[in-house]
Amino acid sequence: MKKNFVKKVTAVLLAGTMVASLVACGSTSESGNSATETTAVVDGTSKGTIKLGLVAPLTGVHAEYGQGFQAATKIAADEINAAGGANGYQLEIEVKDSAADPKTSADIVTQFCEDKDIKAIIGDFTSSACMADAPIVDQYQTVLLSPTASNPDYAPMSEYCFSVMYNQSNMAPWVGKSVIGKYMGVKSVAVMYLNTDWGISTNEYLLKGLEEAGVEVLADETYEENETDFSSVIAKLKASNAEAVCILDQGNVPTIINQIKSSGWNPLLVTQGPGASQQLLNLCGENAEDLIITDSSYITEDNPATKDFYQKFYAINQCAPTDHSLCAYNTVQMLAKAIVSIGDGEVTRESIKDALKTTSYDGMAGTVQFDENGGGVRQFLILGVEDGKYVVKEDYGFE
Amino acid sequence: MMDKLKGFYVKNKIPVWVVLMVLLVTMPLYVSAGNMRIVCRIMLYIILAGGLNVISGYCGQLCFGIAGFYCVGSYVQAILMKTYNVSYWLALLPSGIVAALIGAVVALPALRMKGIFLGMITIGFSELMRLIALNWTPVTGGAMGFKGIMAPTFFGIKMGGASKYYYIFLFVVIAYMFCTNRVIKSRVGRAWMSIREDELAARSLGVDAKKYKILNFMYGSFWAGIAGAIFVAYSTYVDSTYFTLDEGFNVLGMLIIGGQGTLVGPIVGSFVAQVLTESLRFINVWRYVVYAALIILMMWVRPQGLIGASGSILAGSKAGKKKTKKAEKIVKSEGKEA
Amino acid sequence: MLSQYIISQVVNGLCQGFIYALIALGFAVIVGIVGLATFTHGEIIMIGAYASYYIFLACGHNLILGLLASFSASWIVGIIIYKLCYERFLEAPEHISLICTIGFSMLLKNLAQIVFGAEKKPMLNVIENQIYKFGPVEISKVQFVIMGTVIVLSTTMMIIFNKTKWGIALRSVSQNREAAALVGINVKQTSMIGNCIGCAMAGVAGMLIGIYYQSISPTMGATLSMKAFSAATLGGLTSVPLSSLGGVVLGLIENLGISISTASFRDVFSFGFLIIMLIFKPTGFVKRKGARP
Amino acid sequence: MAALLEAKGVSKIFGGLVAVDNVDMTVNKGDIFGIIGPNGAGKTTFFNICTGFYTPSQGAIYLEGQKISGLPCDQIAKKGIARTFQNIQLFKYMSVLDNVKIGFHINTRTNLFDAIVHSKTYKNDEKIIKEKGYAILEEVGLSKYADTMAGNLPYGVQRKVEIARALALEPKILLLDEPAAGMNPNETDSLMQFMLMLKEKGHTITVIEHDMKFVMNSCNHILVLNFGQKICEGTPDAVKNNEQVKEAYFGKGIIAARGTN
Repeated sequence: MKKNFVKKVTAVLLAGTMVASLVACGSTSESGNSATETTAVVDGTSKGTIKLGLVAPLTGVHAEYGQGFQAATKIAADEINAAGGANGYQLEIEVKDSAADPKTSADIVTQFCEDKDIKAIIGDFTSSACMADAPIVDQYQTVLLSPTASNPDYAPMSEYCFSVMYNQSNMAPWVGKSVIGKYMGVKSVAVMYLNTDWGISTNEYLLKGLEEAGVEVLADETYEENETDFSSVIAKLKASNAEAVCILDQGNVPTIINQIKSSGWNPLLVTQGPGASQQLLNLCGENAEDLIITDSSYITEDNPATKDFYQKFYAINQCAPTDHSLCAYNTVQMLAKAIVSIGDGEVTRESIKDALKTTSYDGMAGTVQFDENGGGVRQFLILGVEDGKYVVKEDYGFE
Repeated sequence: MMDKLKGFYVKNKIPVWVVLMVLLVTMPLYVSAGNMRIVCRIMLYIILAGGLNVISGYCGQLCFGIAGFYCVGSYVQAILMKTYNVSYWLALLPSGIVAALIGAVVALPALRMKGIFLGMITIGFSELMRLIALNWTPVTGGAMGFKGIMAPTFFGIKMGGASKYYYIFLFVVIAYMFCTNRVIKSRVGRAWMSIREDELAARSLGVDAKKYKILNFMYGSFWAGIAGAIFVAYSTYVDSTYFTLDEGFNVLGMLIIGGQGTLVGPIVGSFVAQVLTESLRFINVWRYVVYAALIILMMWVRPQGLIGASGSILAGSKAGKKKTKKAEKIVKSEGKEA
Repeated sequence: MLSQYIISQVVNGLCQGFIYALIALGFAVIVGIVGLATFTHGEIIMIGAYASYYIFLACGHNLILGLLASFSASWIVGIIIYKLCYERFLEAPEHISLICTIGFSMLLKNLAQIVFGAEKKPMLNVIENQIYKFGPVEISKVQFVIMGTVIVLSTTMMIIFNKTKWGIALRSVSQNREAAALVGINVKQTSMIGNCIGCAMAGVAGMLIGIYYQSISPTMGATLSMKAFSAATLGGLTSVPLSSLGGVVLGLIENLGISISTASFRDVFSFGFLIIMLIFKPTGFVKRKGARP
Repeated sequence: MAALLEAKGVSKIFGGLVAVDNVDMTVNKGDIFGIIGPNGAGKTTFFNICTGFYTPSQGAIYLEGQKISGLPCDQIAKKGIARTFQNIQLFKYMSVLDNVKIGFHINTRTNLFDAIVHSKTYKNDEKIIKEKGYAILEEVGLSKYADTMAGNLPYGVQRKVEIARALALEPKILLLDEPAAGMNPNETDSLMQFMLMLKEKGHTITVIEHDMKFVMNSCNHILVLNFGQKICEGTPDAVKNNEQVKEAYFGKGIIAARGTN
């Protein structure tokens, strides 16, 4: 009796969901399916709303960053809307989850492109997903502005593809030549890098910079993205007796620093990639002392430039923002700037693309603009960690 | 309700098929491009789950590593098309065949193993394939992946985009269904099923279990390879992150939701899984929690899958016992009459 | 210098192997006593780690308290897993419970991302950085504590299994469910306890991993559980000592392999070894018994 | 009479246990050959050696003078030995007809490609299978169960299905392992009639059985095993009166006691 009841209830539930989903899939509007964050402040000057799509991994292995994107873009949109909108237009962001799956990401981008109301798309987190999306936005002629896609092949794939995450061809040689060679002045370095598109290209450019500066590379080790135990890599680097260790990674940097310190080794540490965030300091604690890190800004509560963003972000996600979130924040700001620069012209997907090409945004993280391919160019600071806080060692433009 | 549906189908076989075919062929006309991509994804998973169904459903060989064959098929297609400039259509078959050969290699150690040990081998193999794709940079592009794999042209029509590429998926799904339906109902299919049910008895009847297990793995991985091959030109970009173990578990999950050892199982499973995860989007981050809960619930209520027969070896003993009692009654009454 | 390097790699390998061993041991207990495999192990590791994280946050860095917390938290999850994924399916084909555990693992992972937050959490300096030197062997205090804990726990397990009445009941269930029921052992309850012990081992391993790597995240268990799964397979899936041996061997092979090539090939070494081993010895380290099949 | 199945000096040792010890056996064409012996005498082990599940530690098995021991069991099945199992090993979740269809495996040639393109081979094979399959079911008296799932049938019927499946191999010799175990006297009787009928049709049968009445009434030649050793071989009457057999079945004490009486 009881079992039958359970069966019936399940059958009804399943059938209900199926019918609901069929209806939802049948309709083209998709409005019921997604989390729409309307932040429109209705006032007299509003010209209407412009919808932007955000595709990000809200679930799955990269959920941390996807949720960061969601919060950061919301903060940016709220700020813009509160200040009267972008050239009078209110911004509305529609968020959809790609679950870190490139297939799903491409599907969602197609749905966004099909939706005529959406003027530009922000996302995705991984380069893989962005590369899968690129042909679609090219076909539909819609801007895909990724905060973090770092594969050097991505931005040139289409004139509609943009990425805020710095182009490694400018950045990494500078780290090798100016930061490690000149600022730190070390003679030998051991490099460890992530075996992903980003890690490999960064490493390649970094080695060029190091060669120019005449720094000897004693070890150059790579590892998989889901690595947890770095002790054997560290033992290898340790055996090379290098003066400094350069870590090219994003999420794993704190783990690596902690493991280097707990192995009883104390080399000079320099890292590129994770961004100078409060999270890094939290995760490393004392181990982060004397770490050299390059970033366009540092996002902590103490930094007057980022304090506001930090607090807003913390209120939403209950965790400290990372550099990735800041990049996501910048994407919205840049799109808003592009819309402003269109002026009285009609805001279309095409005009946004043309405007975005020449947009430069001067925000809390230095100036960001795009090169001829649509790859982002940012300016960098050299930061050091002292007493658990970031200290600016060299300002923008250090050569 | 199932019986009524079946009865209706048996009575109106031809009209049902005609309506179904017309609906399928004209689908891009009434489904938006965004949703066509979901349809294509469903089709992709039908082929993958179908390949797995042959291995684990019809032959009872536990396989978690279907993503490995999928990976091989994708990369062979990509390499043939990009590096050797082979045309899309010519590259399809070799991709499937290479995947099938790899399947045979995996089947060799599998001959001596069963159950979870076999599952473990396939897991290890699947990860190895992914790692080779990631680390063999000169051939596979490594972490940078393969980009710019173009969709083919078919009599001058470029098959790019979901609405057109859908027909290739549809064709392969129909080909899969057609072939598998025939194979399953033949001597080969019966041999596979006999191995699933009782390998010892099968061998005593002259079924060469080794040969048929290898053949089974090859047939299943062939379709997974084909799925990979057609997917690559659909996605235009491929790298090793597509072929994680989770993908293999996903496919297995879909298969079991639909019902192992049935022809329609993979179709139903893939459809339900994709449509559910898509339609649960309104609950945001909770959707995979709910989806996971539904999977567990499903196992409680219908362990044999939505389509699977309750009297199948795959359904577990409890369901089987009930039927036994029922059958015993029938036999008894027959005995009285006699 | 070279020998020093090799020794340090061996120590690293051993330490990692010990962690694998602890997880694999729990795995072997579950497979042995419940008779069904699990894919939820990675998430149990994560639950154990988070339990100790919150205890450390509330009560300071007290290892014993952390151990108790992770032990009991994962024990409770073990009960839930047993009720949800095993109890109904003890006699059913094994793929059914496997899918249940896959589903439950998905549920826990996503729930953890919602409840604990998706970001990494620091678990800093629970044990201070300190290096001990024994001749050419350098070993950090963390590694020392981890190896110690694993050895103590697994010996306790062995003693419980072999010397106590309770352990004998557990073993009898693992050998023959029906016979055990006939001599008056509550099979269901015993299976559940076996499952909980296995889970608790994974939970404690989670805490140790948190301490060793100094940060935890909801997805931390995935790779580790696969490795432990491999280790247990090497040990024949049901044998506790051999599974632990499998873990240690796997850890050593990975780290020695890395020392001659790169860390990108870590999984190539472990899975490659597993496959080769299984090809030549399908039952892993277990000796094939001479009895009639 | 030509020897169909021969065992020459067959032994099987498991670890330290000698399960079958230097057994010779000759089954002639047209025989119903019985193998009897107390529990644990090594009968089933001996069967498993004949059908290739085990390889003998010593000695060899010959079928029509051709050595078959050492071949895998599916090869031996192809040579013409079909068997049933002590604990019925039917494909329980398949229909009776499908069970029999699988029995035709070695007599058909269809491969994967034949199946996909429905070639001539496939069509021929399916036709043969269908006709002969129904014929066998008719012969065994199971046609009314053709579409029933095998596992749902009562015990006695399952035994028959297993025999029907073995017959589909068109074997030179049929090995039945305790076919009457668990049957009631009526069923046993009908089974015996059935076996005699098969014999009439020219089948050669070897049967392991506990039921003395069954063996004595149906077999024309009997081999007795005890502790893996052959203790007696001959016609039912010869075996009935053999002292060693009585000893093996009833124990030395009883025989001795009887002797003094």
